[in-house]
Amino acid sequence: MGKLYDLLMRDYRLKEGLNACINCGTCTAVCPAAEFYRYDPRRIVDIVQSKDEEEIEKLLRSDTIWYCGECMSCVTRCPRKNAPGMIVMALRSLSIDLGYFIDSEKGRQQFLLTKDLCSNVLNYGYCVYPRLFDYAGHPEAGRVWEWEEKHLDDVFERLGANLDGSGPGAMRKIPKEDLDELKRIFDETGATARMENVRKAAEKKAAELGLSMEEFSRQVYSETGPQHYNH
Amino acid sequence: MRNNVLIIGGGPAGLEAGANLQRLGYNVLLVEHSNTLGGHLGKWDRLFPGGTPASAALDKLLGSMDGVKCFTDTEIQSINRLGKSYNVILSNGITVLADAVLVATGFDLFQAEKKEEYGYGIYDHVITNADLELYFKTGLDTRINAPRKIGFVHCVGSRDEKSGCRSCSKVCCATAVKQACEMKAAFPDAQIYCFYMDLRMFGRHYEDMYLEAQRDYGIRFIRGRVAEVSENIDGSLSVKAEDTVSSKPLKVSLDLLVLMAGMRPSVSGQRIGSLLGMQNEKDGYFEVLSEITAQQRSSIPGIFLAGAATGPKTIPDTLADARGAATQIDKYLSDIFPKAKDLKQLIKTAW
Amino acid sequence: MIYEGKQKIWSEYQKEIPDDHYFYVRSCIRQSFFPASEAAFLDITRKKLGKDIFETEHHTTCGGIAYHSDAIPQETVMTIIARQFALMAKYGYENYVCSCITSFGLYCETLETWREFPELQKKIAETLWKTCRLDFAKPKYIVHASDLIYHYRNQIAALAKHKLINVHTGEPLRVVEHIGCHYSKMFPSKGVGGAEYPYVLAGMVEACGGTVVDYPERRHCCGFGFRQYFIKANRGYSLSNTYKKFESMEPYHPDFIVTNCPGCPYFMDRWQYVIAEETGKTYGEGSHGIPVLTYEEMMGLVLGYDPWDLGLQTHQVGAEPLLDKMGIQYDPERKYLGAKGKDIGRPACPSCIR
Amino acid sequence: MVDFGYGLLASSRINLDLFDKGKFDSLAAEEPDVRKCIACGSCTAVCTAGKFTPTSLRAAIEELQNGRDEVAMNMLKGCQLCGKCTMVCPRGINTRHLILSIAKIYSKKK
Repeated sequence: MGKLYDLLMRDYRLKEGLNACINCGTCTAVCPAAEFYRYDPRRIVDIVQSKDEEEIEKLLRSDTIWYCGECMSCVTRCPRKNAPGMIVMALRSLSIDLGYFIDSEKGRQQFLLTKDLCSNVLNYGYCVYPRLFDYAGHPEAGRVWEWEEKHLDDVFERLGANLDGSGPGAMRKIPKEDLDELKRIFDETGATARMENVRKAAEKKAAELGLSMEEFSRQVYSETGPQHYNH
Repeated sequence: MRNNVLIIGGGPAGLEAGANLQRLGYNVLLVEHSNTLGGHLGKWDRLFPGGTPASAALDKLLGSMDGVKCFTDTEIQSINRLGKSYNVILSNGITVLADAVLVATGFDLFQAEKKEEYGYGIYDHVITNADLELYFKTGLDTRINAPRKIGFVHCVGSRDEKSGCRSCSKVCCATAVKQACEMKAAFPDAQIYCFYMDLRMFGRHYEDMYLEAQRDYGIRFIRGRVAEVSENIDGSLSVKAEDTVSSKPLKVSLDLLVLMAGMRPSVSGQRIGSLLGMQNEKDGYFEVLSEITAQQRSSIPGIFLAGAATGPKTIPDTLADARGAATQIDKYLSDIFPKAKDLKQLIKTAW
Repeated sequence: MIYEGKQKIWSEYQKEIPDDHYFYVRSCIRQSFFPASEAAFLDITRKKLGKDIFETEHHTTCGGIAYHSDAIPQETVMTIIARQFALMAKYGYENYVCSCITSFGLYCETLETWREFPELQKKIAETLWKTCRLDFAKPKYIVHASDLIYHYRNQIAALAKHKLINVHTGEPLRVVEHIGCHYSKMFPSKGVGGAEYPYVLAGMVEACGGTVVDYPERRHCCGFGFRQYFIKANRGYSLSNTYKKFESMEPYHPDFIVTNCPGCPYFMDRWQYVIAEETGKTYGEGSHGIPVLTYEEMMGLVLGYDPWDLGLQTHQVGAEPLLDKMGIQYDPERKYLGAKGKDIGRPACPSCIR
Repeated sequence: MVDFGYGLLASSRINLDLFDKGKFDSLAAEEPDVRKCIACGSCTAVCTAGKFTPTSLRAAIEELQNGRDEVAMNMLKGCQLCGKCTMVCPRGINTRHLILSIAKIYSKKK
């Protein structure tokens, strides 16, 4: 048994999510990603269960594992009680831990996701924080958000929220001692280490590409190559 | 004195075993819980691979039953070991002393509504293999309305751990191919699809049937399990699967979807099993003494098994199994209840 | 379609939902985009129904969005979850109600993983103590906030000021119910009605006089996809999946869409706007879109809350056609006011959708 | 109009409703054996061109029936008509002949 497969099998999501796959394709049939990307979750499960080290490594370095939206629609369908979406999550974790994620365009997006979401959690105690959700970066949030963003305090107050206030309520300020606990959890369970690894790998990659971190971030955030699609 | 043999179940296995045991000179009593003999065979129209009418096969079985006492609408109320035999009380008040018992309780069709995502019992044009056979027999089913696009879904309730059945039901692939051809013959303009995972064309002439389905009937075989069915606004069905050969998700609108409901251990058989204290395997079918050499024997002396009570079987498999059971019972009875002439022989040898 | 067939399935998936005494946990997305919905939930359960729904300022995100964007490891999210559960126990509760569907799915998944791998649970309990000095605990019951509203749907309907009935025609309103994927797709038995024909929203709609529209892509994901939305380069995925749903529901002419996941209403609302801007296509009557409501907004309207107090002005697709059908009086002048009647201007009008 | 920087993606889902039955029937009239394919993959396994270009008769036959004629034709573009596939086909399909007929019926210039 090869090394990558062994590493994968340490992940509880694989222990729970991989029984022998019979390649029936029910996962792919309902997969939101399979219709728009060059993506076939069935193939991913099949490659993992093949224990083919070379193929698994290719997968870990590829765009393929980053197409899934983790909606888990596949989980309902599998007649063998597999969880393809969970298997993808395990592959992603390993790809990040080994630094392979930086080799693919979609994998590199991990840099921004890790940076932004982790800092939201650590600084505010929320994954999403409305003051950082800007209309400029999210034009689809609509004209209504363009307006709301400018009047966030007024709108939130009218809607009975407690934006950055003390005590309970929607979007309250989460006390410092609780944020400290989140930080300690991050340190203890590998999230802080992951943030560091991802950042370093991104900096190295940006340097390789001759880009500043701002340029690298912009590229990762907005650019998408034609290779992901079927047409 | 002739030995009594009790057969539980009046389907093909029970009928064939009954006729053979009668010919071997035993007193045979057959008990059937429903009101007719023939089991699922009586509800079927034609049989694969050759299209033999099911009624002809059933008539042949029934025609050989001369002398076999049959009680329909009759349940086993209790069954207890009494010496070498079994004391059996029937729901019609009759008590029988049976020297051997054959359990031929068959199978139940998987309840297709349990496969919720296929919408049987919810969508207007989703039927099962059994519904389609009934339609072939009667020409009546309001769900079948001049369909131009028809789909067959293999492995419904088979090879599916979520519906509690890991194993293959053996007959569905061939049934689907047979029914697909029959539908094409009935509706020549229809485009017909079979959604399969593996086509298990294991029997003699089955592969020929498959070839004919492709070549002569233009049936399209798509390798991918149907994942989801929904109903369109016009009442047609929208079916999703992956075409695993193309590695792409696939969608098709159909006017009729036929679910190949598989075999499950029969509920009435389970009841008999618990009366007898007989072991089931994990799949719910009865355990046999040896899968290879003693398929028709249970682990309880004097209790024999035949047909789909020990797992999915085709009709010819079932009939062969029933004949095997008759031979096994004959052997058992002559060993345990030596007859007069045997006794003479025994004395001769002993003295 | 045979309604009785669905009823049979619904009867098979009835989860146990305790009547009272819940520890309440908010949702990152619902707070950010639909804060009034959470306020309405608390108002309905506490004031209208008189239930004990406890909230502490010390609870945080469950980390689910970061986890499903693969930004944090499984152990991290499990420990954050353990911390939330521990807070529940610390405040003397054993019933846990969460506002978020991602959280709900993750709680179910985590409890299942702990059950299957007790050594992992032990490790998480130790980490929890080490990092937060909290005692490990597990809830007796976990429900989603929509489960609780479903549980009390008939009581709420009895208090209704408006029905989900078109006051002009007397016909029931045609409602698309959209269930968040993580509600029951992973664990069908954890959701009211299961995964195929969930009843949690349908039950509310029916109790309030509406009728549910079943369209082919009903079960399809809204397309959020976590990273597929957060990163601009991937947003085509998210947009295209919502588009697929709207194309599929279009022939049924739904009056509105109701959702139980916090993300779905945002996407199904905003992607209608983007589709309109990019292609000119709208799915409602005239140049209107189809209003997308949270279940709290729907029940709030039914109970007679002011639509602007419910935050319907923060949706891009205007709810006015629906309000008109329901016979709800509203003051267009008050729509975009801030608190205490403060004038804070109004959003620019989109070019293609109202 | 707002420039969002992205748009709707083209669906690559197979839609069997788009299958051109008439065209396939005319192929089958000329080449009845096309219906005999069991998608075993023997042809693709031995394909000389397939090692260098995405050539697969099995996939092409499948795609013709999936209403994706263009994808199918691309799968045959690299074919050298070497005939190895004919030797291995378990259903005895004259694959070379079939490929020529496909090219005749489905090629755009006519």
